[in-house]
Amino acid sequence: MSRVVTLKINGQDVSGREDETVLQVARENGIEIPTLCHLEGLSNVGACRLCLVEVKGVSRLLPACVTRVSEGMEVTTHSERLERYRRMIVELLFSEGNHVCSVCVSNGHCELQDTAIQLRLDHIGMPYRFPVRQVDASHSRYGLDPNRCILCTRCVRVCDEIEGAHTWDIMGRGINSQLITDMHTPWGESETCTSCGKCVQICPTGALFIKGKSVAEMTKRPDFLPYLAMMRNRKNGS
Amino acid sequence: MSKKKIATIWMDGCSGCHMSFLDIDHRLLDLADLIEIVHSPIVDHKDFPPDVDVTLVEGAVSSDEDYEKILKVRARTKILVAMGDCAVSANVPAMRNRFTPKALQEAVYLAPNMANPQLPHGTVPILLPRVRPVHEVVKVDVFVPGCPPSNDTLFYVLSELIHGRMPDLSDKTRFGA
Amino acid sequence: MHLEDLHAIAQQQQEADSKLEHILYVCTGTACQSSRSEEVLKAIQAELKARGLEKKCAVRPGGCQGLCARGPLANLDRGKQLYQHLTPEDAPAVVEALDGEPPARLQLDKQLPFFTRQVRVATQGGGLIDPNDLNSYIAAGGYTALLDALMHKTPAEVLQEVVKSGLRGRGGGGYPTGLKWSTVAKAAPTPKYVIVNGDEGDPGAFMDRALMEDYPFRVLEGMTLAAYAVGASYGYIYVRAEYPLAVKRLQNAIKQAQKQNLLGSNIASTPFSFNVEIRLGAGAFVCGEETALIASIEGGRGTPRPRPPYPAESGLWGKPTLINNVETIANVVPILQHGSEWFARIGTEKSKGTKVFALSGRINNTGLIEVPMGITLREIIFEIGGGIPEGKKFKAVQTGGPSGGCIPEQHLDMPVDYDSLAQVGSIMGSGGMIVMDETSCMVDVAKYFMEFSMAESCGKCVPCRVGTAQMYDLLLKISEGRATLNDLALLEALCDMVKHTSLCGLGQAAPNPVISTLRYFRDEYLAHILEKRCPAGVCQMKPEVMEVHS
Amino acid sequence: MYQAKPIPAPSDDKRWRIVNATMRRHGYQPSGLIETLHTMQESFGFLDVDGLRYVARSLRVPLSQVYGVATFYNLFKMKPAGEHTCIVCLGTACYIKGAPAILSSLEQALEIKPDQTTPDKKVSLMVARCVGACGLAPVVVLDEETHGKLSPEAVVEKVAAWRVPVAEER
Repeated sequence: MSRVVTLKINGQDVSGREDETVLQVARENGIEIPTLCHLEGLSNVGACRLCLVEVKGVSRLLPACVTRVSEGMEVTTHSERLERYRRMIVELLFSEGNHVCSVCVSNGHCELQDTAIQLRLDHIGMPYRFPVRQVDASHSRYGLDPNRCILCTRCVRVCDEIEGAHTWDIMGRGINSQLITDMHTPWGESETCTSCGKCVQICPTGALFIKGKSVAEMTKRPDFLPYLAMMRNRKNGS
Repeated sequence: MSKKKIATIWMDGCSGCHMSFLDIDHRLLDLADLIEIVHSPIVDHKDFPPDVDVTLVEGAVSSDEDYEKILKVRARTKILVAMGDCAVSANVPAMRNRFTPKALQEAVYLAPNMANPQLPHGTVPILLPRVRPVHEVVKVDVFVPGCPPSNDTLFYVLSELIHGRMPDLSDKTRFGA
Repeated sequence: MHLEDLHAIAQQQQEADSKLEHILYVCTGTACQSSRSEEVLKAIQAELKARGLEKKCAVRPGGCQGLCARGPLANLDRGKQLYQHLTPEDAPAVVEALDGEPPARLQLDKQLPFFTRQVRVATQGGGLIDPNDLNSYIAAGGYTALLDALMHKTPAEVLQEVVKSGLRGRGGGGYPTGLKWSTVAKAAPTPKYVIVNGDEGDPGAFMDRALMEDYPFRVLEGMTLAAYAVGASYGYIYVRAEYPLAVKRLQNAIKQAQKQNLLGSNIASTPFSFNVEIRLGAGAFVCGEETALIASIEGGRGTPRPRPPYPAESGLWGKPTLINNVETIANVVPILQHGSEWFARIGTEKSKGTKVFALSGRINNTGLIEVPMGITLREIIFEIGGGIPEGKKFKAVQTGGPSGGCIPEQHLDMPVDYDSLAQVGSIMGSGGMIVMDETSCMVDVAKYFMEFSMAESCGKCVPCRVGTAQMYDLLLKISEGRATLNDLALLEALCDMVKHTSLCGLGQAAPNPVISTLRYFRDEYLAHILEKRCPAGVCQMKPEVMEVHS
Repeated sequence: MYQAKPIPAPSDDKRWRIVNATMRRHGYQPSGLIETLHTMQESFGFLDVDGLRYVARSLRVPLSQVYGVATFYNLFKMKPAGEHTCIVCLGTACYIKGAPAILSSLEQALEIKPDQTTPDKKVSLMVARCVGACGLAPVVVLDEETHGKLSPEAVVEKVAAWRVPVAEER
């Protein structure tokens, strides 16, 4: 059993196990830190950078999702600077794709939209890039609208780590990175997809959706994940 | 106290924001002593007047006409309000940005089932290569996202502004609301 | 192979050499090869043969003599005479004058500050070692350090020498090498790995290429010493595929070393075993980052992951892994040969030893130099480098590539060391040093580097993926005279944000060229924005017209 | 444990033996993927989807991962290159010594952009980050031969010579 450590988050004394992350301990204590790539039950990639926090004595900002708590640590999760950076990150995400909330299936149930509201964004200060991206509607039950994709790779990870199919991955790099199925072949023709739909349920935006849903009708149900992750770990003997 | 001069303009948008504005309904009458609507698609004033206190802008900047209009409006307005998602984020109108204006016009005007397929000449405004939100063209003072923003929101914004306060919209509206 | 055998080989070689009247080394590095140095070598060989001199005089392929701009270069009798601009047609003239004066146009003054101001540690041997021949390396003292360590020192003692030397990482960061080694040495004795990072990706940097091409055995020996010190049994050299000659020579070196039992199982009949494999990069700058490099060796996309855990604790295949840059590793052999005290006497208090720089751009003596830390930029540029050609005025020197900055005239008298360079907004970097004169536009230079970082961003984290693209667009806008002061403010806000929030070094450092040029050349940005003109006359102004569809 | 059946190479092209040899050398481990792609690229000049599928199956790497890796690295090409290649170095030294002028002259003369091939399949135009021969800046690599200090005109002339049809011998 791992040791219990005490630390301060935003001046509040809290305790956690030393194998827990700052994010976990913060959430256990009702302190919300925004995240988009993190999801309980999946491995962490530390890619969205929204959960960066300040730790006393460390000059760099640290991602709460992968930083372990330690004795005497003093964490600040919200500051003028962190909020500014978080707003800019969300602005970058909005400027990168084509996010048209008003006609999106996930309007009102979107983690990107929620994060923007939480951060009190009323407009996007970065020039919109308006990329040209093709919708993939070849799958019989699900659709992919890459215009709404924020490359959080939750779908890639759930497909690989939980379902074990590894149908999804990222091709290209940098600003040209793109979500693909198999050899960049249409989803409906995938040789590996089991149509389990886990990717759809954990997608934070309307990028992956169930066909036939109209505007604002697509609610996601990611809560199956911690349970499946636990069962999988048990089988693997860890 | 002299009445505040209020204007509204309509660029590339569905007019839903103006509908929402009209839905303010009788409460508009409450404001009647305080404001004067000097220009609006609903009151038919030909040219945009100078020295406007507040202009509510609906729609994105999409054509040469919009572009010239917004420059003029900005120059003649003290407080410019981007009203609704089209003005704030270019929203649905921007969905045409993946096509060139030429391809778009051909798809619309030269569709095979058209009775008399021909491209318009000089009769409609010229499309800009890309639809842009208002703040990418001119400075915007107040952003009111929403598709459309509710009449309550618009009433709140207007009342705050005419009383010389900046509205805090953080819990009142959002993108796509 | 034992120490005595090494000495015997060295002695044999020296005796054989002493019987020769002349030995000529012709540089066969990439730059000289592209000026036909291989043909020069063959022509001189043929000429010697034709004159029946091949028993008396030897002409051998050698390493970089440094002054690449004047290649092909050659070195006669250990520096007695230097040659420049050789062509195969010059072979008769060269052979003719072996005992006398070669034609003036072929003579290169060995008293040039370019040569006299250098201090050679990593490039010890001065290119007068045949990179294809293990015996030639042994004759120059090669492998004594390794065998001495294996026979007479414990791993801890080898490690201590490196710690005491004060050597810092030459790949850019300047992390103390000894500390890195200690962490890996302390890690649990599961399989451990040593990786030599030869993925030199900075545009305008070619130090590691030259070191791998000219001293492949030194890289191997250094790597083997590192493996012995930290307890690793397997190693990888990760080389850019764009460096085919380096790959070829390293492959050859591995084969020869294996044959002589200087690499492989039970090296020199000791219990220590170490094997090395070469892995080719495939064109991704980000793979210079430790965790991305590891992902690439594992066969995946070269995307970095958050640290900790550091590779020293959990690296390749999750095992403790030591990653050192080529130049760092090349310093290990001289340190163990001459002792840490000798090494620590070179350089400054906090930056010991030397640094190899690739000097290029608007400078007379472009090429490769090795200088002691603490030398000033002015000495490098105006003495060693011979100043700016065509009487032009110096504007800035860029160090650290896309992660570094531009240093203006006012800081030229600053000593070159890790901390001073950081203070003025640049970094030591891997050693590219590009000189710019008044014909370079600093906005254009910043744009150039941002384009690089944007194209090389792996795309994993948001700030780097989208931030570099947005910054590039803003720089493009500024360079074309379409930007406003608001755009400049947004650019600066993005620089700050991308620097502090990106996942890895590539993103964190991507804004540096912009930040440093804004710091020293803000007036150039303002000229583009407010006056719609490029002071250096580089950028084409494209003032915004309302683009309409006609 | 699931064992993939040995799968046949996409064709009986002899070059697949070379690719197989690389995979064998890496014990058919997934970590051999990049080395295998290098061999494939050297043997065939580019990576095609059927070939990638074969490699994926042989090394037991997911299809999407193979495609992700192949498109991540600059050196891997998904399309065949032309008969000749012209690589313009855009390293910093070359950049400030006139590489952009060389590149734009070539773009004009060949009417293609970097990473494209002329319609006659004669010339592929490419750019390099740095070929490490900064002393010779600006540098152009013509069919693997490094040329330094050339003017835009001289480069265009050399490249144009590739496109002149060789007169048929009678």
